[in-house]
Amino acid sequence: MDRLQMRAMLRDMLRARAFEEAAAQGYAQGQIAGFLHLYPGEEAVAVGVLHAAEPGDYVVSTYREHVHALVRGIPAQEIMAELHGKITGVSKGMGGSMHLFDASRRFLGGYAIVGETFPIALGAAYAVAYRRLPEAVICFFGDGAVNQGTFHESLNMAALWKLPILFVCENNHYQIGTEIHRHSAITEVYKRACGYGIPAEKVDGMDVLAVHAAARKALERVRSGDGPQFLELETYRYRGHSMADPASYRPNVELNAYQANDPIAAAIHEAESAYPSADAMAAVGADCISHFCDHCCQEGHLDKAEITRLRQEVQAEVDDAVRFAQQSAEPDMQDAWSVFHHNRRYEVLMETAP
Amino acid sequence: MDRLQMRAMLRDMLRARAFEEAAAQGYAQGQIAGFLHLYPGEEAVAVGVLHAAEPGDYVVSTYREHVHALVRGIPAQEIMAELHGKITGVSKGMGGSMHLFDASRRFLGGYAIVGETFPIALGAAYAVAYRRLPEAVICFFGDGAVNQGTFHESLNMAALWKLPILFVCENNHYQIGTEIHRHSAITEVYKRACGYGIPAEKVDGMDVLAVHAAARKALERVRSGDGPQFLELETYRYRGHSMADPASYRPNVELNAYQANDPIAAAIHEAESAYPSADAMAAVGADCISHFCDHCCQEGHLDKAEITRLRQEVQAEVDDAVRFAQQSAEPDMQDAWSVFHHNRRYEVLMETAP
Amino acid sequence: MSDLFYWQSLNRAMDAEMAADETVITLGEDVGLYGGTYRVTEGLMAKYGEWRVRDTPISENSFTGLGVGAAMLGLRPVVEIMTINFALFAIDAIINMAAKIPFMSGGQFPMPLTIRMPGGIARQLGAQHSQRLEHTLMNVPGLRIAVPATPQDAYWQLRQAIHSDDALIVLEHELLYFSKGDVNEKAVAPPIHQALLRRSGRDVTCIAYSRMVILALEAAEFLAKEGIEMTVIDLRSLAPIDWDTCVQSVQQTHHCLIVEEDCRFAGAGAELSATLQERCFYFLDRPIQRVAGLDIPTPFNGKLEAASIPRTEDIISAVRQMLGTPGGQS
Amino acid sequence: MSDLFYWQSLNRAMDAEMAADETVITLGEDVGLYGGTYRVTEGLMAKYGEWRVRDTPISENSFTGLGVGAAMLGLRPVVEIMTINFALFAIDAIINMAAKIPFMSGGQFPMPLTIRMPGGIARQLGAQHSQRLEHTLMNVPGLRIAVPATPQDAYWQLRQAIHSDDALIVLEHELLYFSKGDVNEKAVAPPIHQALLRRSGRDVTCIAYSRMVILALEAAEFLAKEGIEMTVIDLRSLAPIDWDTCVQSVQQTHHCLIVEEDCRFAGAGAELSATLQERCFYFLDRPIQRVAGLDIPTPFNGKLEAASIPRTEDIISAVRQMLGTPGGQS
Ligand SMILES: Cc1ncc(C[n+]2csc(CCOP(=O)(O)OP(=O)(O)O)c2C)c(N)n1
Ligand SMILES: Cc1ncc(C[n+]2csc(CCOP(=O)(O)OP(=O)(O)O)c2C)c(N)n1
Ligand SMILES: [Mg+2]
Ligand SMILES: [Mg+2]
Repeated sequence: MDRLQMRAMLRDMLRARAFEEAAAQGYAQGQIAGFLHLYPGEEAVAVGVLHAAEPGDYVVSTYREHVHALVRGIPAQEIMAELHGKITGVSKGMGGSMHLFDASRRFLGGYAIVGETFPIALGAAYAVAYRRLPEAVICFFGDGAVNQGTFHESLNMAALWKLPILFVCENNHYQIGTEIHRHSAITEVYKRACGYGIPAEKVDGMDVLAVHAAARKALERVRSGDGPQFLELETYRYRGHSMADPASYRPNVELNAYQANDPIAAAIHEAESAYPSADAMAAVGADCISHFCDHCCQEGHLDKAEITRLRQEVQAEVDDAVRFAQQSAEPDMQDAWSVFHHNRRYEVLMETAP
Repeated sequence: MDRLQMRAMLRDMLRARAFEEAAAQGYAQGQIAGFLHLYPGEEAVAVGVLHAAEPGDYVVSTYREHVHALVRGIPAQEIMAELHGKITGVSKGMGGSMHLFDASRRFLGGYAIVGETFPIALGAAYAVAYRRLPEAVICFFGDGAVNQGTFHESLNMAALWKLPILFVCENNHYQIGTEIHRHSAITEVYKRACGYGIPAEKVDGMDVLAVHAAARKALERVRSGDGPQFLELETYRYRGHSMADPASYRPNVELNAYQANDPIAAAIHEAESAYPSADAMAAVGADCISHFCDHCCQEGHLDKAEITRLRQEVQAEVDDAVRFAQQSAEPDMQDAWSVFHHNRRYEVLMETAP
Repeated sequence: MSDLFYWQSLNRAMDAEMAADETVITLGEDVGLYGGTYRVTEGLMAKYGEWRVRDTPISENSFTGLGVGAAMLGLRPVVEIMTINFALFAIDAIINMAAKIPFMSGGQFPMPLTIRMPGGIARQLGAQHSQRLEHTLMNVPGLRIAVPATPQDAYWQLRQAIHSDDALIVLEHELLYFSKGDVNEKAVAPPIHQALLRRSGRDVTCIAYSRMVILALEAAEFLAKEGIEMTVIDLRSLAPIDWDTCVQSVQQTHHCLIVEEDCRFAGAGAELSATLQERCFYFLDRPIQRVAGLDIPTPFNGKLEAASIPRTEDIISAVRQMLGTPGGQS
Repeated sequence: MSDLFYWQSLNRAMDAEMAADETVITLGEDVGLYGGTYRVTEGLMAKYGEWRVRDTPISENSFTGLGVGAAMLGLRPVVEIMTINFALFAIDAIINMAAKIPFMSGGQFPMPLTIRMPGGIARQLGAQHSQRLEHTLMNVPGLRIAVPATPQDAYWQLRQAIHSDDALIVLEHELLYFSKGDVNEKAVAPPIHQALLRRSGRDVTCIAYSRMVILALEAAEFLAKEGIEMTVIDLRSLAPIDWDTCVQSVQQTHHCLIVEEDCRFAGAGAELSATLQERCFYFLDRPIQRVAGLDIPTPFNGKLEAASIPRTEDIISAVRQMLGTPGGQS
């Protein structure tokens, strides 16, 4: 991996963090409403995977998808405007935080119903396979989503017909407040793939380089017609499930351990049972981003000054996005109706078709 | 296994075959309507498993459930009457062939929507586990049913909470006209259980003794609190999927091979691709029943004369059931309404409950 | 012009569309090798291959969702759900995905998806195999629903459905597959949502759809002998509904009877009645009446099953009663 | 008598039933350790243990079906579906299992199952999180549906639901959980399906349910200042519907307005309107009107979302229009 690529990945991780923190602020100020599911802590996953993607690949995501959208190349302005429900938003203010779509960037949407990403990815991959194109469909989902029936149904069909899908499980160990060992009989998610004969691997989702390497290899296989591949990426979200969730079900020490990217997290966790209060969510310490910063500096790819510049750059971009969103107009009911009727061509439905 | 038990199992296999052939005849004569899914060929499965069941165990089945009901102890009269839609039927003529229920025999029903048996079994097992009773729930389903989302969801919960369920897959290799290698990425169904850590085993479903031994062992584990167990029983249906199905999608040679219980069936099948017409379904040759008859005679448990007597006995029972069904009254609309309102106690719903 | 079974005309419509447009594919349980439970896809796999005619596992939710995802990439999938009863597993894909994605995406993704499914009460299939889901689907903005009653409409409307860039449900009826009728494959089709007058009469307007149209026509024939002239409107579409055709007729006859196989309580007829009383109130001589299915799970027994849905006699006596009873206090 | 939030009264009802009867259990996503998304099950796991308060995986179809199976063995499960939007995955368990098994089994298996779910439009949750499914559930014989609008009814009706041997759905409303009201835990409850007059007036009958009752009462207050006296009926139950209460009122006021949050087309109001015009036709001075949700997927933008469902002003102007317009040709 060359210097430029590393720099680009770090930059995207910083953008992601800055974007989400700005969104949280917008929510706290009442500028953004609805459910807001943030990504801090998990940046290495989206950045690692999507930097391995080609423009010809498709992306399907969940309600926790701002960062996937951002890294995929949708302008921060358009995402932020969508969060604000503005007409300049990527979904014209009709979709909102959980429903970012961008046809031109092959971003097939954020889905708010857990388990929907699987059949959408299946259908997209079916279309790709039917056309015999060397394109992959990247399907993101959480550890909680794998217990939905569609996971099973879709993995079976994907394997049966060798469809070009990279399944990416963002295993942050929680289904809202329910920890993985309380929702899944088998907690090593990648082992679920064995029931379909899909090659699967578990990778450290806090290490962006490891994620990137695994994703690149898997995507190459997918695009070359080897059928679906499965990656489990172990990660952690620093915030509550959504802005409405104080995350009081998680031990303080668990959070701190992940924030320090501490390898003994699991061990500590076993020994810990107290459920501390919300203020446990305070300032973020060392994490996947700091870790990668350090790595880049150590390897001599970047220096502290450049990282500071990067931070300033991305902050400016995000500030601009917020300004843009705030200043944009709201859609009116006429806009809503015209979006709704956009594709409804009644006249076509009169044609004879001899 | 003692002589009496062997005799009882053989007797039930013969009853099962005779019952189903009588049902087919009733259908051909227009006395029975609707979908009719018959069991000939698969008798060793129901008989082997249910002879290992205790009266305290529960049974959940599919639309192909006449034989499960019969072996479970529901009188042939009441089953046959239900197939005829009569008020004397086990479900009072309201359920029909696909919906046999018998609360007193813990027969929790036949379900016509593929995949429903799993959650029903899950709920029954949850109730048993909550009450800490040494009872098992036996859940029957086909090879096609394992691709329904509920299979996956229910197996996960069953394993997670160690519920007392014996999952029994009747693998007859077909989902109506779609052969297993065209509907499942993994055709060894028992391997699906590994995704949940459920102990699983494949057994020859044409060999009633093998089925019985495996089921007894598995049920003991289930009742003693070891959590769910999984059996895949390889078998074959001689007739079409339902009476409406000529089964023209199956090669003649495949049918014949299974009818002769021929171990080289699979090998022949690979080499065969012609799809013969409906007359391929003609007279049944040697099969799981003949096989078991021979075995009983060879071991000296029974002789030909006794088998002939058994055949006569069961034929008499089935003839009587048909007569009973034909002579029974039909329900009238008043019966339907009173069944419908049976459990609706409006007055209770006014109570205060201090 | 040819005399075809309803299933054959659907089969021809599929064939015509698949021949004309490579983006049309079809999938569902046993649609390929087996040729479809009701033969609608017969012969297509041999002709178009298995990537265009795909046999699926029993995974309704995901293969319907597959249709949604494929439609987002520009294919025009025709998903066959073997019977409407199994659509209960696919309802999230239909309601939350197919119907909402075009809107939620701000109009970026059209949804050229067709979902075909036979429904209605056939013969003694029991309560679980006798669903009618029109009410559920009608309440979902973003879906259109075609309900062909004749082989000609089956042919036209399926082709139009495949051309539609909206998610479109074609509700077939299990008892109509083996009904026969003339099909002109060259004729110009009326708009997919246009209701058609199958018979005109001055005394009462009967509005029906799918199989109930056949019964309404039988009743009209019978009533004519008594001197009662009944208009029979075949709705052909449940979403949108061609209100103008209905309103015009009711304004002329001053009497309206709605016939549906669906359960009466909150069935499709409820919407028809509610809107027509809004629009025709001052023209009506009598309240709008519904002849509908009983509010009971379908009994297996054949006689009870038949009694649980409208029969021709029920229509006849409802009309007689409507026209015969004195007008009350108004 | 105490002043409780709606969620608290549901929590008390759960606690009372669980304390009184060991067969009552509850399950759903995050009902245990987390205490329920809307706090309805708060504290119950600590008190009753995890076999009675069970956190489930995200597997709506199967854990709802689990409730069905457990009810067949005599438990009285209360299934919480986190929000009604996820019930689309569980619809087979609800419609094809819970509603039909008691009948299909010839009456052998009662179904003492309660399914609780919050629904309706909250605040900017987007189209997929803004379902209203009442129409779908109403059309299913074998289900009853309670729609409490007040903390007192929430308390009463949830307890009654748990006592019911029929499958009973309690539709809560996301925006009502933090509404407050007096709850008398000792008072005798009216029958679960009885409609209640929340206000009496001679000029017009307004029929509403769930959150729309609150808006109707606001509108009535406002209209009273203009001299228009409006009766407000809180239906409380959508299946069965207490027709007598509705009919009696409409016979007195000669005007009927139905208010629902559901989409207008084939929504719950359609059934109300259709049956009431049948029963009250000769008493009505004007057609029955519906104030209802727009037939569009719910837009995310806050203003558009608000505009897509009835507001108090919409009710007021519908009443004004109904009473003000001359009577047309009749
Ligand atoms: C079908 C469905 N059930 C429940 C929910 C509510 N819900 C939203 S997110 C979530 C947890 C999902 O956990 P996971 O898949 O691990 O993703 P994460 O939020 O951790 O990224 C739940 C239960 C939903 N949106 N859809
Ligand atoms: C949800 C659902 N989808 C489709 C069907 C139609 N159907 C009935 S039986 C069947 C095949 C089931 O195959 P399998 O599970 O192997 O059982 P078998 O009939 O071979 O015993 C199908 C597709 C159904 N009843 N339910
Ligand atoms: Mg998670
Ligand atoms: Mg099979």
